[in-house]
Amino acid sequence: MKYWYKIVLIMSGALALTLAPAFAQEEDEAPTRESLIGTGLITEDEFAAFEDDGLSVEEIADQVGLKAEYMEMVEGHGFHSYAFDFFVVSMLWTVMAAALVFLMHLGFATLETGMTRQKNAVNVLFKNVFIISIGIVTYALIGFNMHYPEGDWIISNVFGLGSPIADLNAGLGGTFGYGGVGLAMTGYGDFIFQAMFAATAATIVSGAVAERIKLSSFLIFTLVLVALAYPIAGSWHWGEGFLAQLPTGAFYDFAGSSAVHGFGGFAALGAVLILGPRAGKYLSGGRMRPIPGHNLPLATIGVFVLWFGWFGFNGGSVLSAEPQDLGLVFTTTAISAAMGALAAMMTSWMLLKKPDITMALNGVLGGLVGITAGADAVGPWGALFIGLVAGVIVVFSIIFFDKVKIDDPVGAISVHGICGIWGTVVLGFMVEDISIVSQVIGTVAFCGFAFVVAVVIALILKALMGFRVSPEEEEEGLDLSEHGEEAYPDFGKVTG
Amino acid sequence: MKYWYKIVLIMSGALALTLAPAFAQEEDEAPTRESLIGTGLITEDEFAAFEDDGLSVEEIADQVGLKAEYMEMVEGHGFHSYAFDFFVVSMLWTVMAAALVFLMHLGFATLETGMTRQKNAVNVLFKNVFIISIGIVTYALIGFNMHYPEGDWIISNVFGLGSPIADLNAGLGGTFGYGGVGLAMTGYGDFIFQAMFAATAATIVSGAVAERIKLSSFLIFTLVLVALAYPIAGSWHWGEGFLAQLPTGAFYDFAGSSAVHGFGGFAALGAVLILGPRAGKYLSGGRMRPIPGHNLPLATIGVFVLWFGWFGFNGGSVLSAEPQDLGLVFTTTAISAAMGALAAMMTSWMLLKKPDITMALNGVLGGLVGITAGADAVGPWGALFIGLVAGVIVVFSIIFFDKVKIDDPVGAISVHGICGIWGTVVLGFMVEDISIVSQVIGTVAFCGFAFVVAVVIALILKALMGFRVSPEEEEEGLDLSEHGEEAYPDFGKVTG
Amino acid sequence: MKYWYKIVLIMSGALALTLAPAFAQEEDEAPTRESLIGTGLITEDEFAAFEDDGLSVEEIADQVGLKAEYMEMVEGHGFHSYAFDFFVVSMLWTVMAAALVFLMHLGFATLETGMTRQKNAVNVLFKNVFIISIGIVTYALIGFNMHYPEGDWIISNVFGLGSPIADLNAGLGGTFGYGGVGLAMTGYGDFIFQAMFAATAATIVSGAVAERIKLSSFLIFTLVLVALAYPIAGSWHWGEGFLAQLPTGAFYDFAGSSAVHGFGGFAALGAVLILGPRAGKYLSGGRMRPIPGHNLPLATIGVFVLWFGWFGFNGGSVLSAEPQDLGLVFTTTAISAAMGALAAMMTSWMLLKKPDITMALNGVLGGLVGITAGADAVGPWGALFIGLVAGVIVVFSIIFFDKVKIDDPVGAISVHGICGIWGTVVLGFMVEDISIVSQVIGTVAFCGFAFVVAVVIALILKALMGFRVSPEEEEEGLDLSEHGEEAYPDFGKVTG
Amino acid sequence: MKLIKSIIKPFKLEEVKEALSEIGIEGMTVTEVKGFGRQKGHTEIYRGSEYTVDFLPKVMVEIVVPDDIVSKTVEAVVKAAKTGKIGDGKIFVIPIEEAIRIRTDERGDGAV
Amino acid sequence: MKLIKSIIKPFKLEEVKEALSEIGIEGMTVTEVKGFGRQKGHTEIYRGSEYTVDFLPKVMVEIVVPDDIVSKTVEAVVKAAKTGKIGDGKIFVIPIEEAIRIRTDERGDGAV
Amino acid sequence: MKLIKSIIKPFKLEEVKEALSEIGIEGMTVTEVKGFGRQKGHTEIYRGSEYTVDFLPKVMVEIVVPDDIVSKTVEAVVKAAKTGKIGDGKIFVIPIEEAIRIRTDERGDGAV
Ligand SMILES: Nc1ncnc2c1ncn2[C@@H]1O[C@H](COP(=O)(O)OP(=O)(O)O)[C@@H](O)[C@H]1O
Ligand SMILES: Nc1ncnc2c1ncn2[C@@H]1O[C@H](COP(=O)(O)OP(=O)(O)O)[C@@H](O)[C@H]1O
Ligand SMILES: Nc1ncnc2c1ncn2[C@@H]1O[C@H](COP(=O)(O)OP(=O)(O)O)[C@@H](O)[C@H]1O
Repeated sequence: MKYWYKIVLIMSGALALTLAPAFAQEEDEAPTRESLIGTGLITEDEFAAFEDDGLSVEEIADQVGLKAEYMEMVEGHGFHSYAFDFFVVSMLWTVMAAALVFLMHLGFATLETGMTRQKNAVNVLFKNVFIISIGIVTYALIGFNMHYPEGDWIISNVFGLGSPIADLNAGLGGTFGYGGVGLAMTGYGDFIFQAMFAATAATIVSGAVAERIKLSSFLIFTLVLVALAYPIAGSWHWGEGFLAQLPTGAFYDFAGSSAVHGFGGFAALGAVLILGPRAGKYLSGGRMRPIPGHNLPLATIGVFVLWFGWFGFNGGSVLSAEPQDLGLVFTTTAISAAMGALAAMMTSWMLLKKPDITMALNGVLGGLVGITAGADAVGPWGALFIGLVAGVIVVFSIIFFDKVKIDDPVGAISVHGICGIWGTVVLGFMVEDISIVSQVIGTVAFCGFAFVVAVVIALILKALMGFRVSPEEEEEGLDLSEHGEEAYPDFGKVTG
Repeated sequence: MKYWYKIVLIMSGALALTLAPAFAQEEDEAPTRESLIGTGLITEDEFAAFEDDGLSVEEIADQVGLKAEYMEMVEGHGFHSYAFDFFVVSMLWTVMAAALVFLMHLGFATLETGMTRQKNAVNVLFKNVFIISIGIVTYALIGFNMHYPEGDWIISNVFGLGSPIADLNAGLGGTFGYGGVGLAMTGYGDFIFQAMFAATAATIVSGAVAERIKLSSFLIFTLVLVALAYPIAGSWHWGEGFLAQLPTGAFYDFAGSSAVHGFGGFAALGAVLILGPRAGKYLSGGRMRPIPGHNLPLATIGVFVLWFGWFGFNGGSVLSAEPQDLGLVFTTTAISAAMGALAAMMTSWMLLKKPDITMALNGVLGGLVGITAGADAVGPWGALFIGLVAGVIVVFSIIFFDKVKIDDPVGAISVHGICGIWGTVVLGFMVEDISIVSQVIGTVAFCGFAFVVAVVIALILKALMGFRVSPEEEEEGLDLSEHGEEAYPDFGKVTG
Repeated sequence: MKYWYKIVLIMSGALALTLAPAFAQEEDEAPTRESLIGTGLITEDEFAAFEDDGLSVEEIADQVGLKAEYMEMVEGHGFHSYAFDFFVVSMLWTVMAAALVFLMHLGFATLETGMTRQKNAVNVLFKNVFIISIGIVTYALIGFNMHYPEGDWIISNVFGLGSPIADLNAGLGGTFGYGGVGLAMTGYGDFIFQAMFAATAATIVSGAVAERIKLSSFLIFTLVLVALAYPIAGSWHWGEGFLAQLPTGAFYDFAGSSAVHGFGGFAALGAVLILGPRAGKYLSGGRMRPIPGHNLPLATIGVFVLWFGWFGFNGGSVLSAEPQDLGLVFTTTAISAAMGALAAMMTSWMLLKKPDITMALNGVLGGLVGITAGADAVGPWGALFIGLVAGVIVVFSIIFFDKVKIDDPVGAISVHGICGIWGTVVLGFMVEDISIVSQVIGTVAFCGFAFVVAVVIALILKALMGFRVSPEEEEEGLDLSEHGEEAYPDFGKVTG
Repeated sequence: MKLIKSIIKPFKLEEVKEALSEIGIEGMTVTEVKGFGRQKGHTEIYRGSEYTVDFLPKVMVEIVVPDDIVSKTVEAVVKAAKTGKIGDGKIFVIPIEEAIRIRTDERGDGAV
Repeated sequence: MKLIKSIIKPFKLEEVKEALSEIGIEGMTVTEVKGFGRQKGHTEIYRGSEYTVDFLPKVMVEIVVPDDIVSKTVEAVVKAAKTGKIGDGKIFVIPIEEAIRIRTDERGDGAV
Repeated sequence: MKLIKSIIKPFKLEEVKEALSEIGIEGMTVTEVKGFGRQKGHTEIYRGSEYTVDFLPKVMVEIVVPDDIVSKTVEAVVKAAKTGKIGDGKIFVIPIEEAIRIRTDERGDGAV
């Protein structure tokens, strides 16, 4: 046994040597100066210039070949070749933005892990890996075509049944004809960017229900949320459903303060209400005992990564590389986040006498959620204002929910739910042509629907299989009880 | 109370259903084959091709509509539409680079936290969240227009008072006319990229003064540095001030070895001198006791993230997507960082008999700081040389400062200050047309100014409100004394 | 001594003031309306439009200057200016992708650190910093020109001796002529993207041999692998060597399931066989005791970062910004990773009764490695299938290697080696025009060669200087024995 | 004086502390320990392999009290720490000869 | 009854535990400690400066046993923990007055 | 022989160690503990809510010495650990019956 690898070694070596001999490379018919110029792809002058640079005829032929290849590629876009380069840049931005939104899931994973206790860290991480994975797969299977029914409604403007995605590059899917200036990407670009969005809503819930939810129930809860509820609600607005056609004027939510964050925050609220607070948080006699997160550097990593990813979340929602919007959206996003942080720092410092890092982090996120609805619709001063208020709101909101015994370990309800409402509704007051009434209707539709769906699924799961772990499992920690694993088996340990 | 949510639930559900009915979608006037071809936007052949692909007249009309929209967008750039696509790519790169430079703040936050003690981790993180936030906000309020006075000087070529940014997309701000090839971005692109730079200088200081500086004093110190000192100094060089007009030839500092890193490093030196070393570092009898950082994986994350972000820092400083420069800058940046790491590893291994990870990390950073001034001016071999020397310098420099009792927990003075000088001055010897004299003048101006400003603010703060925490607070750790919070409340703890 | 800084302070201040005086700015010859229109760069109408916007003649002249500059830049690309904008976007994507692949080294560093014990964390981090650094430097010195011999073979189609890179922007290196549609980047772009790839193979080994390999031997091992073995093998396929010319049809491996991951995984296998398992893993009586990694949040960070970076690894391998391929590659990459995670979660849950986070993480990586060979050749359903099988395989493979006492702390052999084979070979069955025989030959060539080289170097190193640390050093941990440093000196410690 | 060394379940610490406060005990020293006893350890899993963790987290509370309140103290701890399930822990009573308060140099019962 | 307090090298814990099981000892309490003794500490390095770490990681095993098996227990620990190299550690035997099992209120030898 | 068990403030450990070295004591065992006593805990804050941390970090130093140097040792510890502020800690002296050096099987005073 011990020496079996020697045999493999010798055999592989022999094989590699056997395979090595060079195979004769076939030569193409030799090109000439005339044949090249005859193609019309190179002028006499250009040819001469190449010769001056010392290129041989073969090498010049290669260069002409490149031009032919390029022409073919552009012509492949047919009627749409007029916008070829703009389309290429925009598509590049779309997939980069998709990658950035993907990275937000690292942000959520580390933020949530850092803000909860050590004994539940593996559980939080596992849920986050699951969410992004199931999100992408179900979005391909049904979500995408449910989110964007393209007129294919079951209940008109409210619900379209999704089918698996087909070859999205087929037909116009790979050209500028797919969506033009307003959606300058290929079909796959559209899919992947939206797929990364889809899982976000579920991730938001994950933090709020952490440290006590039963893993299997959570997985099913997530599945329903991400595969059905999110695309259905999304179709009302981005899928050109009823919110895009309100008589009071179309609902406006640029990148999803309500459609994504409000949705996630209120789904979290619904789940938390059914779940109840963590054991040990509320003591007898109405006293409350905070349960500090176990790793604040990890939580801070999470917030920086989320901020970074948000440039893709908001910036990518321009849906092309249109430079004026891109610059504005990056600027408003950064300013609102920064101002949210400063406002939350100052508010918590004045209110609580100590500068609280967790409030600063939530201030960043509040500012980001707040600006998401109007990142392209307000200027830097609007962003400053939205961030400022969001940073103040988030502090009071977190304290409020703690008071009324709605236990949310990471502050997701306040950050995503409350600041999501703020950012959406305020646009009715700040931006001309955006109707306050439409904003309120849209916000209520998203938040209300998410809340109802969450409560209903949670109640069903509770009845069928239990929604919460047993007190013993909660005491022991979900890492050991659900996973039989520890997050840091080495730290301060005598023995495994 | 317990059931209030059921009411909300029912009401929301009812509301959602009420809102759902589909509103009739209005139809546009039906287009025809003739009307479309009549627009001149589609040829007969193209029309026929679409028909062959099975598109209906309505669908073809949509495609023609896209073309019209695109044309309008390009024409919106007026005279500058000739460079539309190049401008779009360049602007995309600018905002991406801004996001990368933003991420460097995560790098600094984790590096600094990892290199200091557990009991000060929250404090370090808090400062880093504050710095980037105040940096962005003050840069919008006064920094940007102070940094680039556009001839609007108070003291000619030395000092221009900043005003809040206005609508930067106005006028030519959203077109190629804003800056052309040399600054191919919109006004907001310019702002956001420079804003991310601004906070860097202050962040550099943060690490050097960690574990003993009073939080409130540090916040004020940072505010002055980032809102006033950095843009003033920056205006001398990038704002076309006196350093751009030296009689010996313009000072050359591509992305800021001196203008950002030297500035930050020497501001750190000034602050550290007033502050004094951490308690316990220098024992009686002249002995020195190192104070190891508490989390070297975190510090390593920081350095990798900084290296990653540096591609945006240096690459974005091309200020367009000009492909030749971009490739060169990425290459020199990577080679110098890599060589810096190898050099520091070998130097510390030979010198100290052990391969020290913290020295390797500082070698990476030294190489990055070193190449920053000339990333577009030297080739790969120049980069190899600059990185090699930077990696050696940084090791000796850190040991030197430790010896002379200038206590810098993260090595910021050596990495940013000393390697910043190295990278700037050496260009005078390596690159034709760069004057040694100008390089020395520029370096001294930035480093000297930063040092003086830091010392002056520090002395004022010391007199007014104290610059350092009390020995008891330092002993207890700033997390508990300043924030009343712990970074890892769970680890190895019996009870909260 | 104490006051020396005051002198510096005063002197610097004085110097700064001395340098400050404004130098008179020289004026250019004043332009006129006629002179500008005379350049042919601006029409009368355009001039008038500018005047309407309130621009002065000087300002209009500036705008005309920008146009001239732009024209010059485009014309600088000579014959290739037809593809200027596409080339610019593609090059931007190449360097961005290089940065993303660079970031994968952060992913590897944190994954490997998290999956090993605390007492070896510094050692793992040090190795990772070394690998990327030596990788970049040696790739510049010999690797690049060995990897792409451009016909300059020593042994035809098998081995070309590398030389240091010259000025890669020279000649056609900075234009579209360098590589055309199929390689739309500058020479430096090509270099930096490939350089980031090169170090990956060695990094893969690093995790498998962790916790027992002698540092100095590992550094030499890595050096040989990255500087010689990887580019030689790579030349067979990407360097147009014999694998690109098989009589059965060219071997197909889009981004390197075999050429990078299989190579790395089998090099790891070779090294591990010579090294033997970690002390304490296999107890007397054939029992096995798992050695849990010390920081699973860190490991999870690693996997998310790797997934993020993989968008650059696969997406960048399109070698241009061709939008159809880009969208497809991002989509297949994401779907395969997601499906790999789900499959590994379910497999380990059913098999082991507990949902194991480390298996979920390896499932993500298995899916990513699997799709790497065919990311542009299969559609979303192919990706789903490849990921699904990879996620199942990886679980069984890890358990298998553990059983046969091949101790691989991070699962690198299974993830990179086994899933690399899977992803490469399956293409022969899934994609028309890809020959099963060629796929098998290519896979065997890469994996076999890597294995043989690894075993040979390992045996030589073992004979010359020892390949493994002493049992005492292993027991104490490599951090103390090799580096004299601890990763977390503060945690749960009474005193340093 | 006696040293009362109790090994208890970690989540009972708070209750034990309160029970002791109620009977007027103002000082104690707590250590995190690992216990091995009749209570079986649990099984963990890692990368496909199960293994047993024999040592369970416990908390050791050390209290020095004058002889006359030893039994009252022991009773208080027993009452507060008991769950009735295996693994509740032990109390050991150890004679001590002298106690000194560092701050004041006080000795004997007055020092604790 | 006696409290047998042993300070041993950490990697010997497993062997000591097995040796004790073999002679029928079913309970023990383990603490992570730092030891200072004849065995010198080691030198670490940080950013170019060396410094000595005086305290070495050790494990303290506390076992309460009836008087009659004290010497057997001590021998078992000595045998299992010995490497013969400096720093192997110490065993201290301390008299105890009473032992109580919290779960059952049992006292004396039956409680351990 | 006696076991001298001192609970001190963590930052005094270095000084205590040096004081003990000076009087020729070559061995000791140190444990990180949490103390509860007259010294009040501190208030922490988390997400807007204050809470009290009752347990303060302390260090327990255990030293076994022959009977004749007990008082000298106690004095050395008291002197080195005293700050005069509340919370300085306690010293408890406990009789021990036997000490064994694992490496050599030495017993009694020679073992420590
Ligand atoms: N002989 C002993 N000596 C020291 N500690 C013991 C002894 N027996 C038990 N312990 C401690 O008491 C804890 C509980 O003991 P165990 O036998 O599990 O349950 P119970 O006390 O309910 O019978 C153990 O985990 C261990 O820490
Ligand atoms: N007098 C003592 N009191 C308490 N613990 C001691 C004493 N002497 C040694 N120890 C503990 O025993 C450990 C081993 O002692 P050491 O003198 O290094 O080796 P050895 O026991 O082989 O002579 C020390 O690290 C310390 O934890
Ligand atoms: N009765 C006691 N039993 C055991 N440890 C005690 C006792 N009283 C105090 N301690 C320990 O001594 C430490 C200091 O005691 P404290 O009462 O706060 O101050 P002081 O010793 O100055 O009066 C406590 O934190 C605790 O660890």
